[in-house]
Amino acid sequence: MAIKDYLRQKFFPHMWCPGCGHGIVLNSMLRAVEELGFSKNEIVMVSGIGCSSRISGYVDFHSLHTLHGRALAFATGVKMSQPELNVIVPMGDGDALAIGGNHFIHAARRNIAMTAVVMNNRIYGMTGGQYSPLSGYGAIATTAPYTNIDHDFDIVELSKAAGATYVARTTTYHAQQMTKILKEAILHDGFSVVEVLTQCPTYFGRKNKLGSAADMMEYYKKNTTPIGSKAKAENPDLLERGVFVRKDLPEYCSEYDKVIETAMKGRS
Amino acid sequence: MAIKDYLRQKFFPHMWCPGCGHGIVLNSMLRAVEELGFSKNEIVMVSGIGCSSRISGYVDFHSLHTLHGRALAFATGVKMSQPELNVIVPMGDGDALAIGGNHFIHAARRNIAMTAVVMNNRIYGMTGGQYSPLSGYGAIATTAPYTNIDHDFDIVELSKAAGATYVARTTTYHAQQMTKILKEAILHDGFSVVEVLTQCPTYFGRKNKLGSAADMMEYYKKNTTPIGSKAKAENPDLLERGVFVRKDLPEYCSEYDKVIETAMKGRS
Amino acid sequence: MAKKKHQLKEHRIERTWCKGCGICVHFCPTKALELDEEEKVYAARPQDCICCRQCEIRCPDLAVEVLTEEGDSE
Amino acid sequence: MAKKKHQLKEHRIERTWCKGCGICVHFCPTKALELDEEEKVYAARPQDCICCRQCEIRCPDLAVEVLTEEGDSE
Amino acid sequence: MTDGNIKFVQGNEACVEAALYAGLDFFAGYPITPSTEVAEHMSYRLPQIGGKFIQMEDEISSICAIIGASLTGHKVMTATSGPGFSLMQEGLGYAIMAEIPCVIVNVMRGGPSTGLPTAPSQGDVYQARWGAHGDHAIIALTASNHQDVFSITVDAFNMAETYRTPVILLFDEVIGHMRERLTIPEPGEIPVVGRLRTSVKAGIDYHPYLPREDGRLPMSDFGGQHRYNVTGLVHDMWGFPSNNPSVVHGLLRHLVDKIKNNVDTITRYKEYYLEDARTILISYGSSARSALHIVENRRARGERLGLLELQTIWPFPYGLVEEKCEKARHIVVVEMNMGQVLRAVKRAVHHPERVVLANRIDGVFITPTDIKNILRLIQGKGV
Amino acid sequence: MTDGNIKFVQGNEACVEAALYAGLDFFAGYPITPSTEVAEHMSYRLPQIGGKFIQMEDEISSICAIIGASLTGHKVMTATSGPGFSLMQEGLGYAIMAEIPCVIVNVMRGGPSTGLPTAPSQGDVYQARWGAHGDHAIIALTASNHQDVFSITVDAFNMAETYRTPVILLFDEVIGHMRERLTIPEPGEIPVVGRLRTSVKAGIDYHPYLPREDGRLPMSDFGGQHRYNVTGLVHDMWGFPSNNPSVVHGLLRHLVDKIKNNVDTITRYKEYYLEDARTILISYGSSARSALHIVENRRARGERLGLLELQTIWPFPYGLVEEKCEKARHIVVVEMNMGQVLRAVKRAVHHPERVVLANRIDGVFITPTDIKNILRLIQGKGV
Amino acid sequence: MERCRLVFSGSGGQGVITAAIILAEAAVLYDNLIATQSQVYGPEARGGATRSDVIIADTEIHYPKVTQPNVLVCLTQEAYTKFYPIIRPGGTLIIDSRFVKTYTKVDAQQVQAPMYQTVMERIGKPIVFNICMLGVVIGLTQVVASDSILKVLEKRIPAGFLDMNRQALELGMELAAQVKV
Amino acid sequence: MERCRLVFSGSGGQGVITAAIILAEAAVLYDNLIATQSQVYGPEARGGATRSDVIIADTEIHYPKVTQPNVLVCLTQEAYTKFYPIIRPGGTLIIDSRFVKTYTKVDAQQVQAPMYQTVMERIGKPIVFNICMLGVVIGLTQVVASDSILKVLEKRIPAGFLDMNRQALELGMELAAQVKV
Ligand SMILES: Cc1ncc(C[n+]2csc(CCOP(=O)(O)OP(=O)(O)O)c2C)c(N)n1
Ligand SMILES: Cc1ncc(C[n+]2csc(CCOP(=O)(O)OP(=O)(O)O)c2C)c(N)n1
Ligand code: SF4
Ligand code: SF4
Ligand code: SF4
Ligand code: SF4
Ligand code: SF4
Ligand code: SF4
Ligand SMILES: [Mg+2]
Ligand SMILES: [Mg+2]
Repeated sequence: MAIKDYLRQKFFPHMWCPGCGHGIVLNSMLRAVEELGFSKNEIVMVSGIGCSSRISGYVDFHSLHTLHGRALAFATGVKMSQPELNVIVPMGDGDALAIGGNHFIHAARRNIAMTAVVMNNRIYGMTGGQYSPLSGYGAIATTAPYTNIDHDFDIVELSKAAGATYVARTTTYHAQQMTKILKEAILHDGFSVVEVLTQCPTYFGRKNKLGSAADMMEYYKKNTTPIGSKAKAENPDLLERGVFVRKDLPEYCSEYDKVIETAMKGRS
Repeated sequence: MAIKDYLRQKFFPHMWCPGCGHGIVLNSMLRAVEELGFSKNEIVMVSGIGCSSRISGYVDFHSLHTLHGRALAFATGVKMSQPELNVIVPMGDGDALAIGGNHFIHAARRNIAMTAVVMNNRIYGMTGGQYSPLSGYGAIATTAPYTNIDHDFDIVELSKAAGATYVARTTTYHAQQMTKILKEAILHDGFSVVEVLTQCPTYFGRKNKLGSAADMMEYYKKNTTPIGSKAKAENPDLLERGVFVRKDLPEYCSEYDKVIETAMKGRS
Repeated sequence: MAKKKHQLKEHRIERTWCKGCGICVHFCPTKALELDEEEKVYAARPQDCICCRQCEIRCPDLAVEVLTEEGDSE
Repeated sequence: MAKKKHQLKEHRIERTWCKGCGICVHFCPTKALELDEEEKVYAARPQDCICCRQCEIRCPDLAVEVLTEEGDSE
Repeated sequence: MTDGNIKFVQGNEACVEAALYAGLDFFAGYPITPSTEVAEHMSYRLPQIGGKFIQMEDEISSICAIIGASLTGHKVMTATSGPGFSLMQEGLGYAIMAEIPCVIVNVMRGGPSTGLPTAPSQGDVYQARWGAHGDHAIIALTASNHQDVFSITVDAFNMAETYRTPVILLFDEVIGHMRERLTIPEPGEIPVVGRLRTSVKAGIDYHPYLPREDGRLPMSDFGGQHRYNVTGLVHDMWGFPSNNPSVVHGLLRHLVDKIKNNVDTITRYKEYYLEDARTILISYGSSARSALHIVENRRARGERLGLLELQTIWPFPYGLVEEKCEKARHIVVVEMNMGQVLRAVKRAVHHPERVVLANRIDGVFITPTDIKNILRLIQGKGV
Repeated sequence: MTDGNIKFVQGNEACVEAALYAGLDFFAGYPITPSTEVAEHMSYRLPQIGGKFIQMEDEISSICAIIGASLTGHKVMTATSGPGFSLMQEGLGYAIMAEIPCVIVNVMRGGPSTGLPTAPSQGDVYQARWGAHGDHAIIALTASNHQDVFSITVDAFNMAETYRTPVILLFDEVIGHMRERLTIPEPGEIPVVGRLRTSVKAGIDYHPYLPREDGRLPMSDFGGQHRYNVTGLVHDMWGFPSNNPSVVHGLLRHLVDKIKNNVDTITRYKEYYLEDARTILISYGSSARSALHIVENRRARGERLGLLELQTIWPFPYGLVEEKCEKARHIVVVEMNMGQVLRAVKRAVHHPERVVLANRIDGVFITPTDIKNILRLIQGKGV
Repeated sequence: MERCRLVFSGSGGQGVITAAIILAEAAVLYDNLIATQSQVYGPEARGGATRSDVIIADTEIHYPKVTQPNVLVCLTQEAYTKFYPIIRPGGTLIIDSRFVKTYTKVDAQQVQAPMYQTVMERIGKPIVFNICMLGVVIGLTQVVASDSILKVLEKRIPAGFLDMNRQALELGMELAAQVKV
Repeated sequence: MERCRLVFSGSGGQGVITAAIILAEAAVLYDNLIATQSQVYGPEARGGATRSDVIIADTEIHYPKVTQPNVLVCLTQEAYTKFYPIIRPGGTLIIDSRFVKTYTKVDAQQVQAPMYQTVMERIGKPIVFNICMLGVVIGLTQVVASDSILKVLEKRIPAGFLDMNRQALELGMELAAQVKV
């Protein structure tokens, strides 16, 4: 199937700003699904609220656009009640880790098979540029006019510590890598987290004088490096990209199947 | 001052069950405060809801008994508005890491100076023995009659990943160590987490056939070891005790003072 | 997706979708693309195109598709 | 807190607070303590007490205090 | 009816058995007194029938999870009490807006706030109606004994499916914790409304939000042949966001009218000796037990006392109450709050000045004596 | 009054300036349309005066944080909209129970659920009253222009201190986002009620929950000389948990009565041409602007039309409405919901059948024409 | 039959509530009677005196709490002190002579049975103390058949422990018989 | 004065809303008039046509939205298509000749000013396009004094950029003067 066949084309052009990285995530995600050869009916896309979360409206899958921060909780209900469905959960950084932080760590802890794609633009895009838990120390935002004093989470570290069994990071510049990682993540039988650094030129870019969308992507190119690269050893400020965790651990729904087995045995 | 002078003695004997480890935490905590020589008016104890959270009612400090899971959010308001106060936040494992998980990681991320004491009895004591995010795979609870399939958080790892600048673990058996750690944690200028393994003989102990309160403490003795000990190298199943993280990073309230400085300069 | 180099057939551009962000223009290794005065992209130098599809995969508006002789973009 | 060994004066036991959990009894290194028939602790063998205060610091009900000659427990 | 069908259980367990009878196979919840036994029994019972139980990290995620599971075609429920019910309001509003069948049990305890966790109260009646933001309508049911808990719980599931809406079961601590006899009906004895699935074939445009002529909206399971959108935003008949004023108006009116226009069908109640009653007690839930105690007592003495026991609280059966109270000289609302159903009753009847309140708000289960004292007062007999 | 005191601002900013005027120095919040500008201005303004702003991880923690900060003796506020207000209900109940002065701004948007985030609506009126679990009372205020937003915001802080209670400011999208002139009063021009602190000396038994004869409860700052307990459980006069029935009864009645018994003092309203009005419009918030537009228009033509603009919504001024409407032939409630204040007005007046609704629920700001159409209808002139 | 209102009281670990449930369940499931059981919950139930109310009748029970019990069981001194005043005049007040000293005259038959002591002497397992107490109750009141109690125990208790429970129940009935004489 | 109702429309980045605010603020702060400004929010405002309403008057303004503007500014074709029907008969419709082609007759004075082109030619910075537009508006309507606009600009804009803005404003007034002739 062509990429565009996975789109709900009647809603295009989409609502995102010119140059918004969220569109590149959509682009890569559809390529991943297409390359995996999934049928549209096998996929449920569950999202929260935010610019990023609008992605679910644009794809011709089963789509569930929920409440700010709560996508993973809804998704847990979808997945657990119908484990054969593939559940993809695109999330904003605020959505995933501000209001939604608890559901994030708990989904990771349970190791329930779904793919959380954290579209990290380091800002609340939808509400107009307030700082997020990913903005980072020193950033400017509409609610941090004197620069931000909040430290940011390391999404990879947090996901690992919480128990995610697949954890990766990539950027919108590295669209090809993104597709590859998303494919792996979707196939992974457990909770997978893919952090995508993505540009919000309208708010994060403008407030922090980072130039155009393309400039912001150049930044991703220059300031990231594959995990364990020589470059990283030389320049520890570089941010690593790639797959940080990939491990096999019993998945939650299959574990519950065993509970059912035990319970039914006890009965008969 | 004698330990008992820090107590609201009229509420004794307290409501905890015979042998409940929460009382030992109270005991050690008062010793820590006493040894530090704090006056009662300098300390605010903020707690949520749970057996553990009742601790705040027993101490003759300023005490704020809040909502299930929200203690750190209330405490953030107390501390930030009045940074000279010492804020101690005793929490249940469910309180801190089930419903309250988000406030936990965000308080850690901000590095706001307060001491979260997670009284980890691996169960919801107050409501009668349901599994918590710390019960661990294979445990029995009233809501896990066929054994629990949820993996548990590693509180130390999670606190670290979220940004806590002081992280320690001890047990009710190691009451002396607990006092020492609590002293350090209270003095630490940043967000400190102290996980205390503590027995709930009534629910966790009984459901999981772990014997008496003393037996459960024996278990802590046998199954824990100081960080980096030889014993650990020989038996990786041992749980480490001690201080895992101790680092200096600007504290949130002092950081905000700088914001104020900038803002006031801009004005004058 | 194209692994080896293909022969360009056409840049299929959805003008109404293109928002003129310039990402494709910026990252095209051969500078084959440009924005017109209405800030929509067009293939200014199609002959330079090496069909690497960088424009296609990075377009946030899914507005450009690189059609090659093999027609393998579908 | 007592660092060196002291001379025992008295085990001050708050009987109404003691819930008879047996923790102090179990962990007393010299087995100086016992529960009575009402399940309250008492110093069965005070002469054996080495004033280590393990009972005091581990009592979940803050019911036992080890008073020594130096009176340094205050 | 075989012996095995008789049980001696708590109200909370009766509710669980009824949910299973109604076809529930997914439950997500978070423990809270006095509703915890619902989750506990579910965790034990569901896997026995191949259903799923999950204890979520809080109440917010619990209601979200059941909404997700409902969309895959399952019958779902969560259970909580005051503080947890407050936390569920956002999710409840979502279920209303997205028209998701689900059942939310609130076993009421003393409020406000943490209040009196283990004491009986009926203080959440108005919160059930207005706890979520924005205009909306809601169905809330209750019962006063375990057999009724059973049938009203089945009703709740049936109404959730019929109207594609969340339904609230407002029980209370006394009902939840007390044990008494329950007879599990044979399969088929109480009708069970199944999920209405669309008959639209794959490939043909399916409208998840287009009511049929009978007002019902057939669903299509996630994973099935129809892909559509579900959102808490105002949406069109395909489920896609819209702010077209006529679409907005149409949707909001539909959400309210589908319930208000069916108040008669939704109303469940019981009546005792109303025909000739001069004084009518109106009550619900556990309070109705104390009320009935007094009524039976006084009737034995020949007093013309009757009881109207409401099982449907919302939409409030104004018409029914008006009609039943037409000839009464005194109407006494018996409840454990400061007069919540009282407000509605006063709106319903012709002579609001005839309505008085017999209540308790101190955490003590209202006694027949409490009611007797009020009866003496209104009969002019003093205390 | 100097020129520097005149500003051209959004209603949200007017609210911020008023809060500062009232002595606010701590704000915690989480952005949400259409209230976000409150947080944004706060983040800019507070550090300028040495106050503190914190963006929390969500709305739940925001309300919790301000309660914590209030206890250390600061004046505090948070701001949100529909979904966030739903999430705050548990914390709001806590503030009610623990009697913590604080102000919660809800800039209403279209509901239910995510609804219409950027559209005007007044759908949260009843949620403000009943959104939290358990019996309770609440103060909720509103305003229709920025000068009034200013003074009513100061009032909100004053009432929060006077009654030791959370106060809700129910603004709406139109008021929040629109810009118009605001004159900042000179210090002292509007009275500001400070925190009432206990005069009990250190070492003497202080009762945080023992009302004085005038009903007020002096506070003591955390960190100060008096250590006491604060809890969301039912508590005694020292703040310690109690389930003694008479303590429970006393506390719950106190929480409600301290507000209900002061309805006259709490009531704020404006009236236009009511003396001889045959038709009275009753409105509030931005809707009142459209209503006033029509009234001014019709008065110019000599029609006997008047407007009662409510600024206190809860406790509802039943007495005031009854009195003002006594002689009216028609009463038209103008609001942007399905008739929430309408319900209260119908309870208030002698002839509920004379009350009609002029409303809009489709996300469009109600126009003078909408009201005109209703007026034509009730005057028998058709559409 | 006459409506029988019972209040069982004691401390947390004594199995008072379980006993109450067993009695009421036996009445409902095997004696075709109507019964309700309720109890006091709450943190205070953790430390202090627990209480469970049972009503057994052959007509509908509406109000399920007991204000004046015909039968009051007090297994601790604290429970006795708290609850003895509510006994219905002429009712039966059952106490264990090891744990409770009666220190007042009440208008009721005060039955002081050495239940704990007997159980310890004859069975040696304190865990069946509550079943022995049930034996005393049904022995004195005949409100439920002992067979019905046994049927409930069979459902609830692992086969290996059944004998011990049966023994305890019989012991209780013996004690009751002695009192009666 | 007569009540002046203006609608400014265009696309996101054109500074339409800022211009509207500046105008209204100037009226209130420096011309002692009464004014309201409002705008349409929402995700759709991100992509499509933005709109801001301004009313300027010397008496109280209650209803703050504009249904029929006297002055309508359309800076994109999309905005023109969407909004031209609402112009008050006899009103003034201002468009930029680069971006908008008028394709219909309206009962209004249609002013086609080459604002963008002139700004680019004479100043070279597209950022002051909106201020030039304001110049046209006040030039045509005299609703607010140009000095008042300048005073607002002084408050809002870093000193270094002020000149550029003043120039743009004057350019706009020039364009208006040409039209008028
Ligand atoms: C309960 C609740 N609180 C707040 C909001 C307002 N809100 C909508 S999206 C958003 C944050 C968006 O940021 P992010 O999640 O990073 O997504 P982005 O828009 O940047 O892609 C917020 C705060 C809401 N809709 N619901
Ligand atoms: C919002 C809310 N949800 C649920 C509860 C019920 N509840 C009270 S304490 C508790 C858990 C207690 O467990 P934990 O935090 O581990 O403390 P412990 O009692 O074990 O010390 C729960 C679920 C509540 N009070 N409020
Ligand atoms: S505001 Fe930022 S995140 Fe949102 S669409 Fe625009 S660029 Fe993307
Ligand atoms: S239930 Fe467990 S945690 Fe609670 S008091 Fe008893 S032993 Fe302690
Ligand atoms: S990247 Fe896409 S949207 Fe941007 S200019 Fe190129 S084609 Fe247009
Ligand atoms: S395919 Fe590659 S070379 Fe060709 S236009 Fe696109 S980016 Fe340039
Ligand atoms: S540890 Fe304390 S409570 Fe336990 S037996 Fe000893 S004195 Fe009593
Ligand atoms: S002080 Fe030490 S030795 Fe003495 S009784 Fe206590 S535990 Fe035993
Ligand atoms: Mg973001
Ligand atoms: Mg616990």
